[in-house]
Amino acid sequence: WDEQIVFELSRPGRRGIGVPAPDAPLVELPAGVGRSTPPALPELSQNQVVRHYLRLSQETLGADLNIDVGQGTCTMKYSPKVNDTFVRDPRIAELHPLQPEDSVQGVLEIYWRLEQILKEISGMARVSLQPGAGSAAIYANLSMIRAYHAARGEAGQRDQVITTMFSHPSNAACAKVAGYEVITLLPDADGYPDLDALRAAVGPRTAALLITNPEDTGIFNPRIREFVELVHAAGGLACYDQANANGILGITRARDAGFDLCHFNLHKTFSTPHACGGPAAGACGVSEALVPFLPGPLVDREGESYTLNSPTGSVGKIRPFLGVTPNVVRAYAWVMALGAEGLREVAETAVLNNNYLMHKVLRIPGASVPWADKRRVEQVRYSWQELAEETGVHSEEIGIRAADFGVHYWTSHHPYVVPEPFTLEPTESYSREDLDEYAAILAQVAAEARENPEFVRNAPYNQTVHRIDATSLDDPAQWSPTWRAYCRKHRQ
Amino acid sequence: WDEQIVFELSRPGRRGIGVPAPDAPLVELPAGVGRSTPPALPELSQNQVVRHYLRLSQETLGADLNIDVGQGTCTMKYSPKVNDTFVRDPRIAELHPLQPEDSVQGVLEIYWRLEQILKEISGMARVSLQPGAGSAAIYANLSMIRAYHAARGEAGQRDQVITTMFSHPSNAACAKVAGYEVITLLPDADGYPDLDALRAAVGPRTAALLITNPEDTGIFNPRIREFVELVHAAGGLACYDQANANGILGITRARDAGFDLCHFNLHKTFSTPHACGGPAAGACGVSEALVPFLPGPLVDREGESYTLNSPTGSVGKIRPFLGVTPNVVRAYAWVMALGAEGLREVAETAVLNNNYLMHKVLRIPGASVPWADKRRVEQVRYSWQELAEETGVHSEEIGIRAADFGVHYWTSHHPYVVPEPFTLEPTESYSREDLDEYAAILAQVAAEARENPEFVRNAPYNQTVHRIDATSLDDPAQWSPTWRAYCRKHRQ
Amino acid sequence: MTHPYIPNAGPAARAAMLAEIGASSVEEFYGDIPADLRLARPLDLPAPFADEQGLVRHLRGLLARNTDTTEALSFLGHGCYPHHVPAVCDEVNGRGEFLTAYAGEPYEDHGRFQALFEYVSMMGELLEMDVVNVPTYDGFQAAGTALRMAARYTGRRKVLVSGAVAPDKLGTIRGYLAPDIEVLLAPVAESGEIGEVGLDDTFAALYLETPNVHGVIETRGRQLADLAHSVGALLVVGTDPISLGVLAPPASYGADLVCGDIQSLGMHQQYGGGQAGFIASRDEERLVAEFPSRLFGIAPTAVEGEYGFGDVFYDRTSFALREEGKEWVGTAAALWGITAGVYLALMGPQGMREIGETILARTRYAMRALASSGAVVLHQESLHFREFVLEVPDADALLAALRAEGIFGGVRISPWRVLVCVTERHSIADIDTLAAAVKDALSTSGDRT
Amino acid sequence: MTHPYIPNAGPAARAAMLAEIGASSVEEFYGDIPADLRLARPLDLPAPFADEQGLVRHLRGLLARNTDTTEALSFLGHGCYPHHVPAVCDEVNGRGEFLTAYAGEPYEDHGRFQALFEYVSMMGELLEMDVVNVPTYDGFQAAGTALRMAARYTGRRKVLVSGAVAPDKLGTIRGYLAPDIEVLLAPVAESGEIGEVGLDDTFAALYLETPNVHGVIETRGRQLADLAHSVGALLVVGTDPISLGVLAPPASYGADLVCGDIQSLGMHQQYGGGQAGFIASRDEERLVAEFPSRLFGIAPTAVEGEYGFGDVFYDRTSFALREEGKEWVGTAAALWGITAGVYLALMGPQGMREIGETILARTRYAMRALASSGAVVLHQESLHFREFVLEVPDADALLAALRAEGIFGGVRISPWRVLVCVTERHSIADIDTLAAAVKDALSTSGDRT
Repeated sequence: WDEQIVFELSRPGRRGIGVPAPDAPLVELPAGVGRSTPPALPELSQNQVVRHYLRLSQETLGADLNIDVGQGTCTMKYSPKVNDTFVRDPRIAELHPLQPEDSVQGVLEIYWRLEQILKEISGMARVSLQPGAGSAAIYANLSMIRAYHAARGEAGQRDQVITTMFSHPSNAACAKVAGYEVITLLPDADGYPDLDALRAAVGPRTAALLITNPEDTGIFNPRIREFVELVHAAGGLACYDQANANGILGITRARDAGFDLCHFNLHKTFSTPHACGGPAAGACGVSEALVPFLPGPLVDREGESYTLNSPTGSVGKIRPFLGVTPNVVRAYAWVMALGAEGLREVAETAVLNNNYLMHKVLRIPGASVPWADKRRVEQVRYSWQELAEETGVHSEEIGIRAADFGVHYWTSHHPYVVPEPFTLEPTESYSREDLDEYAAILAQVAAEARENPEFVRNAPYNQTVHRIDATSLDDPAQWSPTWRAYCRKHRQ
Repeated sequence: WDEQIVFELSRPGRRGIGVPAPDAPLVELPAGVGRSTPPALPELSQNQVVRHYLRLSQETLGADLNIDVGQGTCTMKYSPKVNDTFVRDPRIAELHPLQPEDSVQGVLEIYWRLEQILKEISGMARVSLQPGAGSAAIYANLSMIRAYHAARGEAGQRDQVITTMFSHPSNAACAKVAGYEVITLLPDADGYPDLDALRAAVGPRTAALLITNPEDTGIFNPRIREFVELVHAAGGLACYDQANANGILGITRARDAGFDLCHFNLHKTFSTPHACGGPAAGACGVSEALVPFLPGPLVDREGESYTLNSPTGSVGKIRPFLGVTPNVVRAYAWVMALGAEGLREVAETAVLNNNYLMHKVLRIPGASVPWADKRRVEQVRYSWQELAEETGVHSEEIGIRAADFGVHYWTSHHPYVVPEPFTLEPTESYSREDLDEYAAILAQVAAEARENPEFVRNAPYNQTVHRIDATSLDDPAQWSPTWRAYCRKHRQ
Repeated sequence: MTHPYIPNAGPAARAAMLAEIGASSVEEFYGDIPADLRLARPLDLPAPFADEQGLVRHLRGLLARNTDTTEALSFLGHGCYPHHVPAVCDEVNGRGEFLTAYAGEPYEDHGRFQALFEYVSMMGELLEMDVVNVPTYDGFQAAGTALRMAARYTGRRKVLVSGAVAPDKLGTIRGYLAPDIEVLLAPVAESGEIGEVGLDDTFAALYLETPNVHGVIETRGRQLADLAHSVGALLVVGTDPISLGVLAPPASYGADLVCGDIQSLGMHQQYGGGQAGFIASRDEERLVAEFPSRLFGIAPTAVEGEYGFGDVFYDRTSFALREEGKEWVGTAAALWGITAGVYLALMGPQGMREIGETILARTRYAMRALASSGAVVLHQESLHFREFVLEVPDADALLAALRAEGIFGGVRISPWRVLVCVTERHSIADIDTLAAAVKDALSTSGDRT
Repeated sequence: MTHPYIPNAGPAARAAMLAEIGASSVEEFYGDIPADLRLARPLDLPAPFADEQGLVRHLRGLLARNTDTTEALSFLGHGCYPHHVPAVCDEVNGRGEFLTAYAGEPYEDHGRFQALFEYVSMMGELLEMDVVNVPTYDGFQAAGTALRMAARYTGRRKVLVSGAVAPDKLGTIRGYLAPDIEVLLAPVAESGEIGEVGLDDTFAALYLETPNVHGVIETRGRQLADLAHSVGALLVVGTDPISLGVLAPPASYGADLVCGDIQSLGMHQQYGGGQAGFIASRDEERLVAEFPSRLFGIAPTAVEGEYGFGDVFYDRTSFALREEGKEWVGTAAALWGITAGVYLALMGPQGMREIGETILARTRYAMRALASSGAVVLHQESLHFREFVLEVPDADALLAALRAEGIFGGVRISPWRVLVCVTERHSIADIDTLAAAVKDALSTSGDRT
């Protein structure tokens, strides 16, 4: 589609929906309080709005539509359609979060049940389902870490958080927001977070270690218990970012490795849809010692009924109300469709798929994986370094060309510790043929890069738009974060 | 997408959904009664099924996605999304048609209310909502015509039905199925059905006249009352195919012109979605004299409650149960969003749009309209005859090339009385810019046909597939109406 | 302001468009409608809802007066069945593209053609037949057309129809065949199966249903096929495809045409709105020539390896030939065909076998449970699929008593007979609930008399 | 058989893949997990539902224990509002493409970028501001971030926050600012508006909400902006965009940053799942540099006339700079941004004006109706939008009495205060119903005491 911007479709006098008339005397607003000029919103009929947005949707490569194994670390798994039906039910969609408890027993029971499930999966004492996504869960964990140390009178002293380079940037960034100095461990020669660096960093100022395992490289750190113990010995807390939990469900548990806090991303491991980037949902699990600090309220069961209670030293609300309820419902339904055995099949199959895909990708000339001798669990961060050196074509460019074949991939977060990175995570949702097809597309693009680097560099060819010139996006004189800014700067 | 046939995606052992276990002793079936070999259905995981069908959906040009003014006579109007929500409600979706009447008062009330609305719009005494689509409604009307004459002892004598060439083929075809000889009136020099031909045809053998007005040419026959009176005078019935009613809602009524029967297509005039070709819904309206013969049951109101009753001489069921309920609900909701004034706006705007589009199309060199001096109501059957003579490119070919621009059109039913036909009907749903864009696309393709006829003839270029060689579809040795037939004939 | 559904209705837009055309008012375009045919007043219709939420509230208010089968425990069947509808079926048929497409060419509507081709192909596997049509309206229509096809194929004007067919369906078939073809009824045996069959070489077809209207599975298919064929008649079998994971496909015992309704395959009950018909045959040119409906087939394109689609043997339809075509064709129920295709793709061979086994087992369980509850269960020795008949002193009284317990107990098919339907949606506990309620009702009414 | 969600789980598929890799079992891949960390037993989880319908029945059974706001007559607001959600909003956000997309590039996800760019652009028009972010989690978070932005922008570590803010929200803001920034509260005047404001040049910002937590519209915006600016502080205004068809956009009276929640614009209440935050500013480089969130902008492509999209000033985010970026960015609530865009495109300027007028008028009607019913309505002389406070002898008793009538009467904000919410979804009749029920309840309780 060659779809215009919605403002360009506007014609005066049209409208997309009717609004109820006041049926009561109008209220006059004084000057300066009332709006004097109507907002320059577009005016469209309903048919046009539908057509416009359906076209835009078709120009979006949802996980439903493609072999979505390329957004590594994102755990792009199938979000069962049946679970969407529950959240569209008015008995979820039309619930107000402050209804009397006795009118929401069903939804409270779901919260409670999902908490029990996540407690069992993590080994933790309690789990809060309030955070709106993974990073918010990291922030919530940091808030609890801060409250914990404050309660012990060590708020001032413990002002450092240690994390690793292959953990999500939000571990570092949220720690900073929570007031901590951030120490980042780089990988050692084996690709593991550097244990010596941790030994050097840890001490009386250590509030916590925030670590992912397996890290975004796909490598599981076998000495994780040592990491935890080192931090504990120094009086710090150990906090597990379980964004990559999909491959270890039912295999190993956060609490069993000694962690004090952890979080899951329900939109990754537990299948709730990624929704163009949220709403998502995070779940924070904590050990007994940290229960008093959990964000509130939590759902407790008393006999057959469920009630809301806030922990005594709660850090308060990380988000309004109880949480992203639709995703809590979906995650619960997903687990209930699988059970313990099913979750283990999820993990094992995801890991098998990942190793199978790695086997295929490593046969593509020019593709490599750092620390190739290490086992991989759920995803792999690969490198096109050889190909880039040979052809001058960068990983980003290969990814853009891959879009012409109806798939995509993600490189990695910055900085690119792995050069020319691309990160693949096939999860359990994709079939062997899907993985073969995906690898074949990468092989094809790599071959194109060798034969005709310019061709790849000028891709895409069959997307909605052609190669974007991004320079204006960083130039204050030109950038246009809204249509009105664009018209002012470029349409005068 | 280059999407395989679903059978090609199959791998043994996969499944898309779980089924409840019997929980009771299995029943053994004797040989010959039980199935001996499992059906060769495809085996896919749920993710694959979703991906497959979502891709196929994207390869389908729904009215939601395009300026769908080209499927003339089909009245492709906007189907409001809100109306879909009513039929997905379990209180419609999960109703069984044989529930006790007191458990379905809501749906019966909707049937009753829609009948009142259609009675008012048509002027008829009663309306049945049972037929599954327009042609089924035509057949239902013919069944009533047959029953009416039989009740008067004229079943044997009245064995002819008269219709017109610009009425839908089902008028002729259903009449034949109902046992009638069919006489078809051709257009006269003015494009009207030939009145002299009717005079010649009408007589004691005449059971009914089946006529559309405006006909598919878009021309309203001003002498329609004479037609009706001629038939009445001969003892026949006059039956109005109101598939083209959209332009005359609230303007003129079937009964006021003397018709004894009529039918509406709820999926055309009343906005219910066309659904790839049904489920649709037809509504048969009849005068008092024909009420006893209506398909049953009908909904009657008694005080505040609604009951089902069958007319005394009912022709029985045209379809199981009461009708295509979801479309009855949608049609009712559509009228209730518009009201009398709104329906008239619908009609007037549709007619305005049609005349505006005609004005634009007639400026395209090579496009013409037969009987150009006649006014048009709701649609127009145009001709590319001049263009075809000049370039050798046929109307079908131009339509296929137009698909490359994201629109389509329909030529006409056979036979092509209008040479190189194409039939456009913009309805009220499309904006002026939409019509301008549509006309511009036709102009562009016409220009291409002049410059490079081969180019147009080999279209399409950016559809899922390229030009189809249809010869095998008419060859019994090659045709493949199923995958198993295809594999047998072409994959040995 | 203009109505949200009518972009060009505003006075300014109208005026501009009229100016462009050179017309003074919309009235001009109506100039051919004689004054005496013009409605001189506004239509007398209820006041509309100018806002969407008002409309929603009005409609929801009406719907609230319904009690649906997720609220009541329903054992209603008799042609419309409460099977589980996979969420993916709704997801696919709710897609705007499929919901609002109509009659495009096999280029821009490639997906529609492919989805329907796949539907007929999966039905073909289930039926073991090479030709299946794009859906017709419903099972009634499909049976009527299949019999007309048989009549044209054989050139004969008489058909024998099993007596174990629903009365409404029989009425529709009779009406549909009335002008040309005589319909005779075959008796029903004590077992509930079809009884003695008298055929001779004036008959075009024998029409058999299995499972039949009472849920009885016919077991003499091969024998009846041989009998029909021996006099040059066709065997036409009506069936429900959801049974064919466990029941032998009629073609395997000699059926020439198979027909029925596909509502079971992924359509909600929708107060009867989910019906759609199918007809299948072997790939014999003379039989294919008798289909009125559209048949979609694969065709090559200009590019090797692409699958194109198109109409098989279009020049037999009324679209091509008007009254010279076979019966008629028009908009029918294509979306339900696509949906049934989704259903079959989800279920696969294993799912179809399991659902059949579950229904068979639960039906027998229900028959035994109800027999123990004091009702007479007819045809107990016969095989049943999904439905069976209870005989009770007073069907209305029983159903009313069950209704009071929140149970739609079945379809009253005579003053003393109730047709009970059990699917995979009914758990053993649901069946036990019914049996207990029936027992209560019968013992209470026994007390009263 | 494999699970429907796991295509490769079957033993044969596994074996073939392992063979291809050259591994003997999946266990090999777990070789790095020490034995003492391995869970030696299966997880202790509830038995799953192997079939979809069982799952559906289980979940629907749980949902049936909820009473939703279409069943009860609800006057609950306090941050989550019962506005009408146009069906088109649900249609668009239910599309599989939008629902399941994530973080693709602006090529294959062109539609996602465009839809979000259009959302921020329409918000920009409503707010009369040139910079609006892609949604953050919710209005709480947006307020916290806006204040942090102000602190970084001004280099100051103190903010003054209106006392008329919801306690939960204030708590979240305090927590969010705690490490660096001191939060002081401004008093609330008798009128319900913000009271005396003491600012000096140590303050980074004044945070004002309008309509505020009690539904009162602040009328001194310009004065407060001038005051803040006079000491070099920013005016940060929290608002609900649904009010801006009738209320002056805060930028028009001098607000530097505007923030809030967009749940009102097309999101169902979802038990609190529909929240999403926005922050807006003028297009000043130093302010833009302080946004932690993603900003989407138009960029040219290799083809003249095409609109490409991309991230504006990416190198300020934590994606680019980890802890050196501004706060953090991550998955938040993009789909609700797309949905709010659909909402605004449907409503247009006229719709936004009308809905504002209707809410204003009905709120005043409700205040008068309730004042006549015997309750004390606070801040009666002030302008209200959507919410107001009732003062009653016993809030719990009143709400319980209303609940018994099928009414969720409002949010208890203190033992004797109830916050009542009225939107365009509440008809005059609904309001009268509430008023009558309140009257009954108060007179009955009066009898009792």
